[in-house]
Amino acid sequence: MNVPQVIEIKKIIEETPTIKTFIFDWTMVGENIPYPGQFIMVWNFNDEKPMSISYIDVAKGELGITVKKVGKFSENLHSLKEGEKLGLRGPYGNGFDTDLRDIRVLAIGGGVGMAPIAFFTEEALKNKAQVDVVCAAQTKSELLFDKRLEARGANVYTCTDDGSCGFKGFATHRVLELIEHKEYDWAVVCGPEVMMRPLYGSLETHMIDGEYSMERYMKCAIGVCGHCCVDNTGWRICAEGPVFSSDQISEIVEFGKYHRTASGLREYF
Amino acid sequence: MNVPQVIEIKKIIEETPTIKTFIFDWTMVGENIPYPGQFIMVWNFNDEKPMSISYIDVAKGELGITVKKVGKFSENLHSLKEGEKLGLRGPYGNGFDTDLRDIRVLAIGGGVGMAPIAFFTEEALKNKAQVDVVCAAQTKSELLFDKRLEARGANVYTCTDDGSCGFKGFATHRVLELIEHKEYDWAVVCGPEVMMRPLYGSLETHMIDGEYSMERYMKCAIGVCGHCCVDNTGWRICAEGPVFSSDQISEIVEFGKYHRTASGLREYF
Amino acid sequence: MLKTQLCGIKLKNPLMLAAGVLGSHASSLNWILKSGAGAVVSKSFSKEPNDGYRNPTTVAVEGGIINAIGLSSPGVEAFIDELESVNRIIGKSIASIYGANPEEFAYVAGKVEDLVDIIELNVSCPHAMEGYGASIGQNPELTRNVVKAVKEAVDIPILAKLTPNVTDILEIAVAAEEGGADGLTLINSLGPGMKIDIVTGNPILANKFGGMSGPAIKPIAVRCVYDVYEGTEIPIVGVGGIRNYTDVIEFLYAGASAVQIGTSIMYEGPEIFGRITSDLEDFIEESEFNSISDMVGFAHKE
Amino acid sequence: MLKTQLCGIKLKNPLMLAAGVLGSHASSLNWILKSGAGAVVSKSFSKEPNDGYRNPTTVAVEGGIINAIGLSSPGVEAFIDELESVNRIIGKSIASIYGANPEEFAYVAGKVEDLVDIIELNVSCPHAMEGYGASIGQNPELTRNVVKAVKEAVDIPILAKLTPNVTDILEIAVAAEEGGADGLTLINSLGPGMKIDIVTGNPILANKFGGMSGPAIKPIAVRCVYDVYEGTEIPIVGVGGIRNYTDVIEFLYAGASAVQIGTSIMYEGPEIFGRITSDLEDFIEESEFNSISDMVGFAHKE
Ligand SMILES: Cc1cc2nc3c(=O)[nH]c(=O)nc-3n(C[C@H](O)[C@H](O)[C@H](O)COP(=O)(O)OP(=O)(O)OC[C@H]3O[C@@H](n4cnc5c(N)ncnc54)[C@H](O)[C@@H]3O)c2cc1C
Ligand SMILES: Cc1cc2nc3c(=O)[nH]c(=O)nc-3n(C[C@H](O)[C@H](O)[C@H](O)COP(=O)(O)OP(=O)(O)OC[C@H]3O[C@@H](n4cnc5c(N)ncnc54)[C@H](O)[C@@H]3O)c2cc1C
Ligand SMILES: Cc1cc2nc3c(=O)[nH]c(=O)nc-3n(C[C@H](O)[C@H](O)[C@H](O)COP(=O)(O)O)c2cc1C
Ligand SMILES: Cc1cc2nc3c(=O)[nH]c(=O)nc-3n(C[C@H](O)[C@H](O)[C@H](O)COP(=O)(O)O)c2cc1C
Ligand code: FES
Ligand code: FES
Repeated sequence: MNVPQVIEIKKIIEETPTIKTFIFDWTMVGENIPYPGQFIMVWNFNDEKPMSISYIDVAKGELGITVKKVGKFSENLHSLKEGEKLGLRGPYGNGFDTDLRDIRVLAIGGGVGMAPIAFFTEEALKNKAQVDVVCAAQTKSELLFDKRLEARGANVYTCTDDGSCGFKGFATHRVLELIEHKEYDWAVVCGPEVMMRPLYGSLETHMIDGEYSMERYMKCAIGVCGHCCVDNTGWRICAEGPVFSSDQISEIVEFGKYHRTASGLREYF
Repeated sequence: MNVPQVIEIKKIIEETPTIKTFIFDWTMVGENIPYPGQFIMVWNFNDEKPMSISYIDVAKGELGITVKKVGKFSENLHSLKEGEKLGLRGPYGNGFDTDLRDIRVLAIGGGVGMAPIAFFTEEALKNKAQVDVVCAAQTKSELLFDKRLEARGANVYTCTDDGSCGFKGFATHRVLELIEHKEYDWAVVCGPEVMMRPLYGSLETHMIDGEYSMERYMKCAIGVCGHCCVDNTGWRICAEGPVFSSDQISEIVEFGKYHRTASGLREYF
Repeated sequence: MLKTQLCGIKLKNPLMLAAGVLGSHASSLNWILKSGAGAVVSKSFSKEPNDGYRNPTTVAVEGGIINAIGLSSPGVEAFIDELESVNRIIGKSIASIYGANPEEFAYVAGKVEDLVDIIELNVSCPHAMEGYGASIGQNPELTRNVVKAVKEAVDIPILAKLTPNVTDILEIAVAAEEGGADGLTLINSLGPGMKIDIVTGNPILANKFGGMSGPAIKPIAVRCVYDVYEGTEIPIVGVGGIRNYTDVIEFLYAGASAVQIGTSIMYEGPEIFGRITSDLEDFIEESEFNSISDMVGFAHKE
Repeated sequence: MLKTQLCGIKLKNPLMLAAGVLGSHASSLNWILKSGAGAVVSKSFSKEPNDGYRNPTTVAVEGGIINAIGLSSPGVEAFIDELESVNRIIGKSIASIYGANPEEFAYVAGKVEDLVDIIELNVSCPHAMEGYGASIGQNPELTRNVVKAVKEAVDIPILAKLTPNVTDILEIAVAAEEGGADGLTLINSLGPGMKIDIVTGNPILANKFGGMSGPAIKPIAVRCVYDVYEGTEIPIVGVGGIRNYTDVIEFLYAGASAVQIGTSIMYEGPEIFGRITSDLEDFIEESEFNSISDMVGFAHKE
């Protein structure tokens, strides 16, 4: 399983001007069946990087990843056409708890952080959770998966930095407004750490436990190299993570503060 | 499984002046459970040689081998005491067919060739076969397992080269006498090839099919080295054998004629 | 569709039996040929008979086995009888030979030249007696001399089989090429390795250590083929850990023109040749390749 | 009961974390110590920061993985912060360092001498940049010089970690001993090896080849320890493929005074240290041994 399987891109969906979803055929058996929050390593024959799983269809045997164009690797993926190939290995990491029947969940995704949130929301809804989604982006055209999740029965609350969708402000603001007026039992969060850090504060203040998905520079993704370990617990994002509970987040002192580059040097957010 | 397990000798039974049985504890699960005709490789920390399994007790988790003192290795085994250790790996090879309900079987063992014959006879009797055993040795005190099999319900016919047990003559003579007066459906044979060769002739003449257990110099016992292969089929005694059907025996041109030494040189019987 | 050639010798497919595995008798060699191999390599034999090491001569390890058979051989005179009975109509016959010096190699090669299609020089056994096997193949000078002596003695193609247990296999490969080898067989068994019984403290093999073979050594073998392909001009026969058609493809891509299969016969018997040839045919049919030779060295493309 | 010592350093047990596995941050090193390791070896670091190779840097193979992380390192200045946070009360801290020449090694060693208990010299990485890693450890002269320079620069014990990818590891071990090494760590990853994708023909690792580690390399590592134990006087740390207490015993019997565990952490996480220590205790209790040191070299008995 820890060898990339080279698979044709079956379908490419342009989600926003900077975000595309890539769909692949995927054998859905045993440990191969991903759950929300897990990621796969994507090899473009030049580099290999982690991507959250944003979509699966077990019956059709399909899996999707959703990529934002931000640098060399993601630009290369965006240049690919249907029928071209990528190497995929995984799924890796733990995942979100989706066994949330009758639980009132607030799912919060910032930017391409909506990728695992969308997959989570669909599974949680199947399990009869009540899911409100906060979908945040810089501008309206960049909102990701808001329509998709609305169609599945989630209440979707959007917000953008420039107010182009109505609500002007960061996810934090949107969430604060919501939790002051509505009761939630559980939160699920994925996005830039500069967004997650204050969100974590607000949710803690309102005593809303939940799970947070983190990103760190990954090399092996199979729990050996130690490059993705976080201070001070030493947990591996690729094995013990990428999803951590609120309690665990409180032990991850670097959360929202710094991460490490390819060499291992700390880089502060 | 292809690594010797070092096990204490639980019990040693002096069967004859030159033959001892060694009993070991043995984990009786799955492929570890031997069937008659299979052998194990026995390591005395100096050399390693094949020995047929002569006895098992699945409930008690016991396995036995029966060794005749003929040379350096077997002499060393004979010098061991209960509680001392040997390395065992296996079981290897195919085995005798024991699924012989209501079949009239003639089981023939010469010398220590009675080891797998005894194990076979017990299993065949459990499966409700009718088993007559010809137990041959050089002299009465060397008769092996005749009492054991009689006690289990087999008809045992003994013969010795010197007539000390009553019948004087080789197994071939004993068998000829029997098959001329009694009907058999199936024969099972193990002993020196100089004995098996004429026996094969007689049994073929009387149209009695059966199975023959062969010995060849063994190195790996796991079917790679090719040292135990026989002409002209190339079959490996350790994998396709050591038990062969009458039809197969007819294709093994070296049967009863020659075998090969450690270097691979042919040695004629 | 799998037809190819090696050093001018036509092969019905690129799969060969590796030396020392089911290769002591004509009967087993013929069985392997009937099972679908394009060629068979004999067990390595020498001028004089040799019993090899005491047992245990093999023991299982993770992903394969280690063995120290110790180059048992009935000697060339006896082996001639075997080679004469190999069915060279259904496949090619390759003699693997060993010796202590160039003269012995040349002598044995000359004796069997007319009975086989290719001669493979075993200068690489990792558990041979002092002066034999890898003690030659770990030295470029000795390797060159052995190859040269045999090249001068016979007219059929010769393959030099090399050991991976050197600091730089390319250096040895180049020496063999300079000596006149028509091709290279890479790799002999790895290590050597050792397994110790934890109850008694005894190394399990009578020879204490032995060469490692089987699926676990494949990555090393593929790398050796890849490296040597870049630095030499003569064809390569890849060997080490092949169990499936995908393994064969890796070796071809790395630069092998043909491959040998040894230890994996332990898992499923000679039938492995039939299974892999048919899987390989299916693969090529669905691929953009037209022949085996199209695939050779594909991993070196830009 | 598992208490032992290495180069005069007391260890609560003979199990250590191997270099480069979960060893980049103090946080993961402390986690491993808390999980029961007697000592931890850091990821190898250098004078200046180094990104290492592009991904893919690891890929699975039969019985283990091959990796070409490429010695990524934040540089000694940044690594000092990590070493300062290692909890040296619950276990020992070992710095693995690398460099291009004796001066660089000595410089880095001097910088961290006060922060660790032992320094391990990585002269053996099989996928390092030209001039680093195994290109030192494959040459006895260079190895001797690096060891000597560090020995002169620091007062704490130094281990030379050697590569198995040489014709004769004993030759290198002796050179390291002559250079003044207090002990030897055997072995760094094997090969290197290569895995090729059969669809595209690309070698999977960005660096094309990488060092092999995991259970498959154990027989080779055990043999290296066994051989070097016979030819040198200084203590040996065994490493390569350990997954169970039985593997640890094999290394001790072969001649290792302590062992390191790397790749197998992939299978069950840091808990492997707790499990193996407890299994090892049970074994010793039922055996005739009284201590770890009783077991060292047991396979060499007559
Ligand atoms: C668990 C996880 C899930 C992810 N899921 C997604 C996803 O669903 N969609 C998506 O678009 N992106 C996702 N990413 C980020 C993605 O892996 C890349 O970092 C991103 O595509 C940028 O790469 P680039 O080369 O295009 O840009 P670059 O400019 O090269 O990199 C931008 C930043 O990405 C980070 N990065 C680069 N390489 C890696 C690496 N090997 N591992 C981790 N981070 C790296 C670094 O912080 C870097 O500064 C995920 C990352 C992680 C760790
Ligand atoms: C499948 C099989 C089952 C056997 N079962 C039994 C058994 O139940 N009881 C028993 O006493 N013996 C059995 N043997 C024979 C046994 O393996 C030894 O050959 C025998 O003990 C003689 O060994 P030695 O060293 O004492 O005598 P030696 O004088 O060294 O050998 C006598 C003869 O034994 C044969 N022999 C030696 N080494 C081997 C070897 N590695 N493999 C095969 N044959 C060898 C040779 O023909 C040799 O000439 C069996 C052999 C085989 C192949
Ligand atoms: C039992 C055994 C015996 C071998 N004997 C020889 C030999 O005589 N000559 C030789 O060149 N190689 C010999 N080899 C090495 C194989 O030919 C081959 O190079 C090696 O095993 C790697 O291939 P594999 O992994 O497919 O077995 C032997 C290997 C095994 C397992
Ligand atoms: C991902 C990875 C990174 C490694 N990095 C280093 C390193 O930086 N320095 C070093 O000396 N050895 C390094 N090694 C080698 C290990 O320390 C060890 O020698 C080798 O992996 C064999 O042990 P194992 O089979 O228990 O992993 C690394 C191994 C792996 C798997
Ligand atoms: S990326 Fe290597 S341990 Fe997580
Ligand atoms: S003993 Fe090796 S193949 Fe049978």
